[in-house]
Amino acid sequence: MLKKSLLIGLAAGFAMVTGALAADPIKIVYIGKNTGNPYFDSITGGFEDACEKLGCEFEFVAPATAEATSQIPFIEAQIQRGVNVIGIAPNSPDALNQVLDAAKAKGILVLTVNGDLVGNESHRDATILPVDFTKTGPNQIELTGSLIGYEGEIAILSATTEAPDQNTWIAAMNETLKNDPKYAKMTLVATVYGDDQPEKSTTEMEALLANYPNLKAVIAPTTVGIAAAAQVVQSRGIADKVAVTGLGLPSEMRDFIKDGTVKAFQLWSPYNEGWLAVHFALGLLDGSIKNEVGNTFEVENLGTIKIEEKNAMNTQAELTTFDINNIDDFNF
Amino acid sequence: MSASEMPSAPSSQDAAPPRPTWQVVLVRPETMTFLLLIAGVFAGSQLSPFFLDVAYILRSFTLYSEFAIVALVLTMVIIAGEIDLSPAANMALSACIFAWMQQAGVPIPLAIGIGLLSGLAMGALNAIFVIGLQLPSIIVTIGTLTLYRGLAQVIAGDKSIRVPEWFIGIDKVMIGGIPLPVVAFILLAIVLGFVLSGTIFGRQIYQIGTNEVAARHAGIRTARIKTGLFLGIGLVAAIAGIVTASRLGSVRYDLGLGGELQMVLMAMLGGTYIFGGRGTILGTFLAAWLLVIVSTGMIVANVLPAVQLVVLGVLLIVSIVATNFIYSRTQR
Amino acid sequence: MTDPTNKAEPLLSARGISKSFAGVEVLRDVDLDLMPGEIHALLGENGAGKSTFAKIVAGVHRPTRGTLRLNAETVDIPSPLAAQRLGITLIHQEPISFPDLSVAENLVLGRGSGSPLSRVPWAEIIGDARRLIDLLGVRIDVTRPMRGLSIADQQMVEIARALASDSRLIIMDEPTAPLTPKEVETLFGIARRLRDEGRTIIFISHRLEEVRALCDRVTIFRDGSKIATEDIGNLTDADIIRLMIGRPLKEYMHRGKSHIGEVALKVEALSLPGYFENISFEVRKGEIVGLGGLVGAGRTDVARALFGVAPAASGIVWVNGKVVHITDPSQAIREGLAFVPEDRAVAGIFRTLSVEQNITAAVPRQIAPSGIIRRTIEKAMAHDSVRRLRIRLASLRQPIGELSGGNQQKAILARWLLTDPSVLILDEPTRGIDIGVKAEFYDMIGELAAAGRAILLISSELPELLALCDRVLVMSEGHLTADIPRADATQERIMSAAVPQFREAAA
Amino acid sequence: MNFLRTLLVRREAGIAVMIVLFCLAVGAVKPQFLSLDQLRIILLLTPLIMIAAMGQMMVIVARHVDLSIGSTLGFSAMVSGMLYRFDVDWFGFDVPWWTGIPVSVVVGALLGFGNGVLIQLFRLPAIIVTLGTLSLYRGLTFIISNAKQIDRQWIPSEIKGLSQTSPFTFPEFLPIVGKFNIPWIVILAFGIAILAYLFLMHTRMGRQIYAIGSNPVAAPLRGINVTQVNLAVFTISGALAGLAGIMYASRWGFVNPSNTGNGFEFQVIAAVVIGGVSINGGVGTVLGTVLGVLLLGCVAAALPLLGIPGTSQAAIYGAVILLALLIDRTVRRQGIVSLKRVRP
Repeated sequence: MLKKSLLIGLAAGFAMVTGALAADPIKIVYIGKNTGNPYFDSITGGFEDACEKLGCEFEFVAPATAEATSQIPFIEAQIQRGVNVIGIAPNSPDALNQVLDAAKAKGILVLTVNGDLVGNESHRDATILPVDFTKTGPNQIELTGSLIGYEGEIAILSATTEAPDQNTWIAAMNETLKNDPKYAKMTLVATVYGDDQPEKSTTEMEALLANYPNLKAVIAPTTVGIAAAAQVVQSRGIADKVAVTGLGLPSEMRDFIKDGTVKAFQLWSPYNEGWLAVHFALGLLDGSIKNEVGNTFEVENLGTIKIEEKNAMNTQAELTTFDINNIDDFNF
Repeated sequence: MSASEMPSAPSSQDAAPPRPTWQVVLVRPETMTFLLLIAGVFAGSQLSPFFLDVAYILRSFTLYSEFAIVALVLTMVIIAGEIDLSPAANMALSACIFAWMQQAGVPIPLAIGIGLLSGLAMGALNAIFVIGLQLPSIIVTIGTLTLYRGLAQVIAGDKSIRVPEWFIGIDKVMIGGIPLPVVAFILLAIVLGFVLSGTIFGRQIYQIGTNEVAARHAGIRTARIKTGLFLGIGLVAAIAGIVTASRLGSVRYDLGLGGELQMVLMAMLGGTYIFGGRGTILGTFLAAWLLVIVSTGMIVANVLPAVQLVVLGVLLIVSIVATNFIYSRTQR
Repeated sequence: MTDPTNKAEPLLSARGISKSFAGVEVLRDVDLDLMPGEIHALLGENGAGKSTFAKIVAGVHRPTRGTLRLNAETVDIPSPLAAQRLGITLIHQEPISFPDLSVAENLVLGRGSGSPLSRVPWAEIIGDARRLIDLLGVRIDVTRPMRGLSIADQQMVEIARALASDSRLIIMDEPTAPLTPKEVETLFGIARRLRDEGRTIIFISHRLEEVRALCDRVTIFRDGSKIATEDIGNLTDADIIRLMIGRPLKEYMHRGKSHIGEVALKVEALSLPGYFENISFEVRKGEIVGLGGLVGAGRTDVARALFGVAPAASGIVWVNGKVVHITDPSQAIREGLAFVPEDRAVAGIFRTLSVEQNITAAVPRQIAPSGIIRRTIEKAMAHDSVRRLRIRLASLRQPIGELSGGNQQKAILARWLLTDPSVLILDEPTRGIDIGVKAEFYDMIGELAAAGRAILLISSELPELLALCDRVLVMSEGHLTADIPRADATQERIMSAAVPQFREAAA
Repeated sequence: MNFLRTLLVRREAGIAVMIVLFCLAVGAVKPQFLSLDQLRIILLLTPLIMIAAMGQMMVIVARHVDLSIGSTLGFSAMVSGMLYRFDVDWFGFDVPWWTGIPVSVVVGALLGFGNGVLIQLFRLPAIIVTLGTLSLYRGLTFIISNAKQIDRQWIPSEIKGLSQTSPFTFPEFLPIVGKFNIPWIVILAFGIAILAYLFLMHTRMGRQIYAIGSNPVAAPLRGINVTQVNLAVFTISGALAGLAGIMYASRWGFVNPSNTGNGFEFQVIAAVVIGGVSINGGVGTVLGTVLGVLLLGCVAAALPLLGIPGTSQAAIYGAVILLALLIDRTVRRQGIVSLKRVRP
């Protein structure tokens, strides 16, 4: 018994020694909101490909559920594992502050990828966002306008009432509608929240149709919302009367595009977020990039990236629009 | 009148011989918990070289310390023949009320007081339904669990409420190198362990759980003691909620979501008998460490969270089967 | 009546039936033949083995050894279902029913076979049920749920069920306890009719007069063995009692008169609607007052009300001259009351806890003056109790569930003596206790009274009341119907006050 | 007073009245609530809950509870989803569109059977066992799916069509009902309810479920095979959760390892308890359960129409469960009192 445990101890010791001897590659981990979220498959793909190309170790972990605190033990564990870079899509803008500070104190580079710690930016080193979020609202309004001839009642089906990104966009949409004479004949009649649950999103959508019989378009700037809204329109066979658009995943929306339920919707490339995150992180670590606002650097496939206010950077300037012509070109 | 004058009773009436002492001491569920704990430490050290680090394990325990603290009181509730599935939701609602109050300008001590009072009130509502109206606690607390978390959501929506900087970081306060919440857990375990085994209050909890009708007939104020337990767990849950708020620095309605499963698991793994009357604080104390060791070991080894769910479910079922088996063997 | 033993073949013959529970033999080598068309009584003290034997025949228990032959074929009866299929039905002491199901369903449940998905023929079931109930000459709506039926009606449904399953052997386990004499008469009429149809009935009862009125033969059990099987006509009551207890009745010692002092417990106009009405009596120090009556007459409810388990709605209670309003047992204990409840397992013992804990359960202040348990005090108190009451055990730390019934009951009594009560309420204290320990109890009760305690003794055993009590109160249907001084107390007087019809005639 | 009592006792009538009053009240504020269109919305909100509620009802009537149905739903939906997704990789051909229906039902039945075995074999309380399998089955869903969602392109359009197309439509020229169609999924749910009714009221085993719930101790004495019945009850509950799983895929067009069926058990238990099924076993009707489901559906449909934020929905469910418990308690107490009168 004693002999056996001694052997195991020795073996473990050897493993550590050999591990230390090999040139330590940079270890990057990305912590998603929760497992089973198809959105993160695509981001992870970007991380993996970039790491393979640039030579670093990558792992994706995520808690089973997306409540505010569920990521904390995972961050603790990564600190303990001694990774070099933590990328995270935070489940809470502030509940992670303490543990992220602990990570930074250990010299770990903390990047928020696809979602930021709004109001708590000091607790991470930089953030990588897919697009310039100030342009999302106007982009969406323009797309909607083009679908309904810039005239008629529209409504918004959002995620949760407090979702920071969505609220930024909705505010921008309101501004655009109010200020741009091009959209003077479009009126926003309601903003409702489906809490990113299919059931709730569906009942909210049904309620919109019941409350506003003259509705021309629904903007759902959330992947769950747009799918639910499209499904309602599809089952009621009113695609020609009510246009559904917003932000969606091509993989989830392909069918709706093909059967004409949805004419067009928008998104960015989640893949590129992962791709950019790895390039940026490795650049910082080897000193080729300085993490200062206003600096720029080149990334393969993405061109010149500029570090904006609050150390934020975007993979692309404006949203990509998906419709029947290009939907099959995207596999995420 | 002496016994020898009476016709001697047949052999069937004689008392059965008691079990040998070694059996009484060793054949008990706590032994199983302890062995599992050792096995867990060993398995964890085999899974990941980063696991065996006292500071890390203590830090990880801190993340579960609020649940563990409540689980100690829950153990007493279960021994008394009841169960409470609502404390995790209670934690969320108390913390939300506290955070909401302090945000509205109520001084922190007063806000804490109100938070604790609301925890007591939630315990009282459970007590009214279970003791006053004689409804089964398991169904009642499933109802109140939904209600309390729902109310937390009504109060806080899904935004997080910040607490002031100085209030943050109770888990960073170290006493002899041990985080304060862990110290609190250990102290509470010692106190409650003594209360349960050494005081008349504890004695009567066992008696109520063994046979409530008999307890009432023996003049034990069953309603008062059980009400006390529900109030106690309500209060302790509120304390745990506010400790969590200090650890996280912010409060959201989903604080401690799913914590009821962890708490029940700690009590069950520690050999608390689901039908009441049996169990010890020592068992729950060991089980809390076991659970943290198992979870942490898997997280630091980057085991899929799915596997963790499976392991938790299996552990729960195995622990009840084993506990029931041990008790049925030792009970004639 | 022809002698049934002359008929050729027994319906059921048992040979060498033995049964052990956890290594303890409760039934030893019982041989018994039951003839078709006879009503056969099983008699014996509690725990003598008669119910165990009946349950083996009904498939509830399986014998450890021995064989059963039904119509000369060896049979194995592994379950009540198997028994039913063989035409054996057990009618339980307390009818087991499914309160949420209709009477008709209760009648047919478990009858016949068929795939689980086979159709329930409702029309047929309801028709059959009506027919059966009519046959018994009672009025019950068979489509209403069982919940809410009186015990007697439930029993009728049970009997109807036995008829429905066309049973050849019907076992009635103390069926008459909750019934009124009129209902008993109906039941007997039915039983006789069934016998005349050629069925066999096993009748378990403690009431000799009923056995005598109904049964053809009796078998007497004692300490797990069959003592005798005889035609009822060949035995006198004294014979039967001698066979049952193994010695003459007079060994139940008649205690000497103790000094009767001032009033310790006085009750006036105590009422709890639906349970008892207008109960008034008093018990003096040193006095043993019996409380007799049929099961369900409200005696236990009065005791529970006095002790605060289920408080009365109105009425006044004095304890030692002071008016008290007791709403909780803890309060009752403070006022000097003690209550040994009827059902030990349900309301008395903490099965898995130690004997020590069980004994000291009612005196928390004494073993833990500051809230913290003082083990030495506790141990000394428990030890002293064990010695005084001669509780037989291996260790004070032993779970009380490991003790015999009599010793468990002694421990409960010990618990109450530690509270030093001035009024002791004993509800069926000797039920389920073997005869040796019973006599010990009688002595103890006498001693307690002699020491100046007031004792209210609830008992269904008339000899017990007659032997021990200074006065016997009798309850019937929630009312106090008699207060009989010792000198005038006879079994007949007590029974006539206990049975509703007689009371009305007497009034 | 007498009327109130009848209401409480005849729970079905009570719920029906509650539904009508609720709808009228909402209709007074929002007239569009009282339309055939809304009826269709409500009906479409309920089928998953109704299917699973039939199983849960049997479990509760037998004096148990099944907390694992949400995870069972998720797992069986995932198995079918993966079958559609990977059929070519696994078998080299496309499986017919209907394959998922029997597969999900069988998978659900197996999981339910697993619950039953644990509960019956080890004599464990169902609530704790199913709390364990709630976690266990959810974890297995993640593992088999490798935590990947099955997107709508993989779900056959016939399956999705079940919740959109109707087997029959009213003639167009009819006023009002002309455009009213009842999708397959709703008909299926009511069909299951009718089957459940026939099973519970008109088969031997159905009645035995009531008997066990009414008096679990006496049931074996009456020759009822309690093991068999309990296993059957949990298996049926699992099978119906499985059917609800494939219907989830139909209704929402995707299967997600984490969302699908998450928290479903609370909705179902709420509906069943509201429907008058007693948590003390032995009492409950299919009609009551159907009405309970519909009442929940009405509430769920009315909230967004009234502009009540979705965040208060959980609190309302919780309050409704507690309210149902109170009503249950009131009814039960009357029963106990009347029983005590004849049997002190």
